[in-house]
Amino acid sequence: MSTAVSTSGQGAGFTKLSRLQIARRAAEMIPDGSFVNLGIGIPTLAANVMPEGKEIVLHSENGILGVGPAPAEADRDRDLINASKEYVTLRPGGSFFVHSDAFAMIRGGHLDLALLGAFQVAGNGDLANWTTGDRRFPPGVGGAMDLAAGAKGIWVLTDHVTKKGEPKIVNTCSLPLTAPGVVKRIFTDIAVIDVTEGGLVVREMVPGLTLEQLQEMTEPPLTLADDWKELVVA
Amino acid sequence: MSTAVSTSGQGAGFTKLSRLQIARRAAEMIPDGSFVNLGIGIPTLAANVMPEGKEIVLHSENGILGVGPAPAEADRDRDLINASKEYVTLRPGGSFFVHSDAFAMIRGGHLDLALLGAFQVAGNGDLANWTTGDRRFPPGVGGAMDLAAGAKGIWVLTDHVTKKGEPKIVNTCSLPLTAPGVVKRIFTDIAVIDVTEGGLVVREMVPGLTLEQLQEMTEPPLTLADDWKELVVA
Amino acid sequence: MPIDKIVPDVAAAVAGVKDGDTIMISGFGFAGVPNDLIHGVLDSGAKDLTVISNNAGTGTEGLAALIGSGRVKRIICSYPRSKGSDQFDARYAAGEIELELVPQGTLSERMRAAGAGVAGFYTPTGVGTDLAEGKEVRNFEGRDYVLELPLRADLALVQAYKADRWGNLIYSKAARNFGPVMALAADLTIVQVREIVPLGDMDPEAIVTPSIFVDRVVHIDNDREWDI
Amino acid sequence: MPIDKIVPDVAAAVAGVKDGDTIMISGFGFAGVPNDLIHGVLDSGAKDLTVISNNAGTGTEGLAALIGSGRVKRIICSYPRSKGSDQFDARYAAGEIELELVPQGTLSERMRAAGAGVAGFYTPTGVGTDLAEGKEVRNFEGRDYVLELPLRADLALVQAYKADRWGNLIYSKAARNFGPVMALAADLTIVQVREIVPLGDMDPEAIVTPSIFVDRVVHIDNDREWDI
Repeated sequence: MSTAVSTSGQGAGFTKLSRLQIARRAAEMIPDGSFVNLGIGIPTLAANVMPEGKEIVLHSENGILGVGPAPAEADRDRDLINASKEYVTLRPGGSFFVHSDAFAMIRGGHLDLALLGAFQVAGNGDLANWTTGDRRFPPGVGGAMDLAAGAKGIWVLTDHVTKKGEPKIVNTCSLPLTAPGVVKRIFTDIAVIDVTEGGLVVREMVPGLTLEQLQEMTEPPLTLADDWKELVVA
Repeated sequence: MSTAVSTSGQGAGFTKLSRLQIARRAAEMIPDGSFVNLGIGIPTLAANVMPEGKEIVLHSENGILGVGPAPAEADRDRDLINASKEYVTLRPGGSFFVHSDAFAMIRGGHLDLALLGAFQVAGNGDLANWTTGDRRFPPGVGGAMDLAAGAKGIWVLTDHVTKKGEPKIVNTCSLPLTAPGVVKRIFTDIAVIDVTEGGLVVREMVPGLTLEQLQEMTEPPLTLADDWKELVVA
Repeated sequence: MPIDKIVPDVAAAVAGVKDGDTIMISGFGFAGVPNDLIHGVLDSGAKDLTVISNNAGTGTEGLAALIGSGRVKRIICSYPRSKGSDQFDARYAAGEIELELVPQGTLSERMRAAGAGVAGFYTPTGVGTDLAEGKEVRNFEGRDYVLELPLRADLALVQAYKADRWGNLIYSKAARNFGPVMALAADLTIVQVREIVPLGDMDPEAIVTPSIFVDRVVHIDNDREWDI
Repeated sequence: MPIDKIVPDVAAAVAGVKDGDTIMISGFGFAGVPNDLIHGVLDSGAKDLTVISNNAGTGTEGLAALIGSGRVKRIICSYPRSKGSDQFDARYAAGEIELELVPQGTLSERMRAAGAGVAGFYTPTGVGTDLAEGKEVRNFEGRDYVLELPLRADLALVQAYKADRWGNLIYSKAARNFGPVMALAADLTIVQVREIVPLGDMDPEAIVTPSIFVDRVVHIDNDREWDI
């Protein structure tokens, strides 16, 4: 587990989670026995920090069920990579299949959960994670739209704000949508937020962060859950 | 190979082919290297009389490529049957697959040829082979409509006339169609007939049979091919 | 907690089946028919069932017994009548069972559509025939196609050869037939297998039905020949 | 005559490729990319090509080299931009290559449709997004779906692990990816394999791509690491 880094320039007394810690917190909350897709970016890191004592089956869009953690460098196999093109391993009970079957699993509603990255998430669960809209760069959709449309639940794993400090959790996505109204939970480097019919509900915040501070970095109004907890990663 | 039987009651000097001989004649004419589906009835018999020296890959709708001949009784395997529910074997190079893939092969145009049974064939290639229209009995379509719509070529294997002596090769099918305009060649117990844009062309007749006799048993007008031959089964 | 889809017996395997359920049953002819599971459904007493299966049962056991019990109100299949399909034939002649006849490729593709999140597809099969009556026909690139809709089930009863505790399956020869595609299309996929193997024992390249499609597995070591 | 789909070299494997062809290329990231066959196409001089592939090539070899040659006028893919996709990025920025971006599941399902005789299908993927613009949207049971059409190719270039002379294929781990579905969708399926085995050597239960989908097989024993 990498060390959390202090935020700089915000003058605030809290420490942001690393990417791996975001992935770890999401991994901890996955119900035991789930079949879960890990999308490109922070989500694929989760395979390396799955909690002990639970049996969760990880799906990769490129035709793998039962993805295991990254191998030692000597054990890397160029035929065994995940959606982020990182080397992975296969757990006992795992299987390989053709792309069209991988997406039959996705679109057919067979996955309990998909963990995805995001450029923007709106207060109503709209997700934008495939194009910055900058026409100089080619967009890349990959499996994001299929996952957003097909998995029973969508959790987003993302930094809370952009590199420029702008909110990524917004009233309305300014970027083209991946799918409307699909996100159920947002794991950021400072909070865990549920998307509910009544709006965004903060379940966890990193120690030292106040709701006011979090609200300043978030466009839609936030409510603090009665049973909110400090966001601490094991 | 069973012995040909003499026709009775027609006073004609010709001998009809057995079902196995019909299958054998069709098998002889399959181009080398073809991938061929064998439908229920006379067609599945062809697997037992494939010509030597050619390599033809037989497909069965229930998920087999590389169907071989019937096994000896002691070698029967209840998991290895063909479309007619007869015991078969698998040739080296054969494979098993799910029904939906078996029909992807069929509908997707990957089969060079399908050999099917028929209740009626019309002069324009219309095929009727799934229901007698008698509402007391349940109809059964099986894979016939998929094969008729999907294979590159359709050959029909059938008796020339019904048990009552009525023509099965008709001007217009009175029975509900399996598919319109798909039959390319008809193998009967007395002739081999091509369905062409210019009408039905007789390629082969059993020894002793005249065109006039054949025409009496056939509704649409027949033309004799310039290079017609006696229908003799090796 | 280790995932364990293996249940102790047939009753536990079919637990929850209820009146009015739609049940897919694997098999083509006598190959790959989950006879023990079918008799589990029979023993459950569930009625007003819709059965989706390629054939309509033969002999006196298995699907024929279920149909003979009068608890199947409707069957969706491609080829109901065979030598020995007396139970079905009698009920059909008496107007006591509804029949939806579906071309075999359309049957399996409608199952795949249901399992793959496809809401409809255009097939050339059946165009210009009675079986396309009342269905939307649409022309693509000069050829007509029929719109077909997904076929789902509450339960799929599947026979396979081997399973592990995650529910990975391999089959035996042509007994594979409809099993893998029915496993996609049902809310609850129940499998009877001849052998249970330890997790990791199956070649990951050769698994036919990945674990995600399977809910319950029951080991049937009495592999008797049924009258079907 | 024995069926023998094995050809002696890459040039024979890609013989017949011509200007204007549409070519599917297997692979996801660097796994399962048929680099030798891609260079065969490059060496053939064919131009005005349309490439269908999940990614758009990285590094200096393989698909990146083909795109860099300026002979690819159009690419249909789901995820063109990756670390190292400089060849594509430059051509795209210069307006020298056309891009049709297709969601990955729609991409593979459109291939399957082409290979399975399906003229169109309704998918929930992309509804309400820019990638569904101009496409028919239809409501089934209260949910919107987009009509997607089959995706065919003149050639499919596929990398597999083992083949026999009939063209049966098995793959290696996640290098399987698009290979089996591209093999369905192309008029001519050309495969490079690491190993050729005698007919009958493969387990018939474990064959992933049955022989019927394969046209030519070439053995590449030089399994070097490409700059991709």
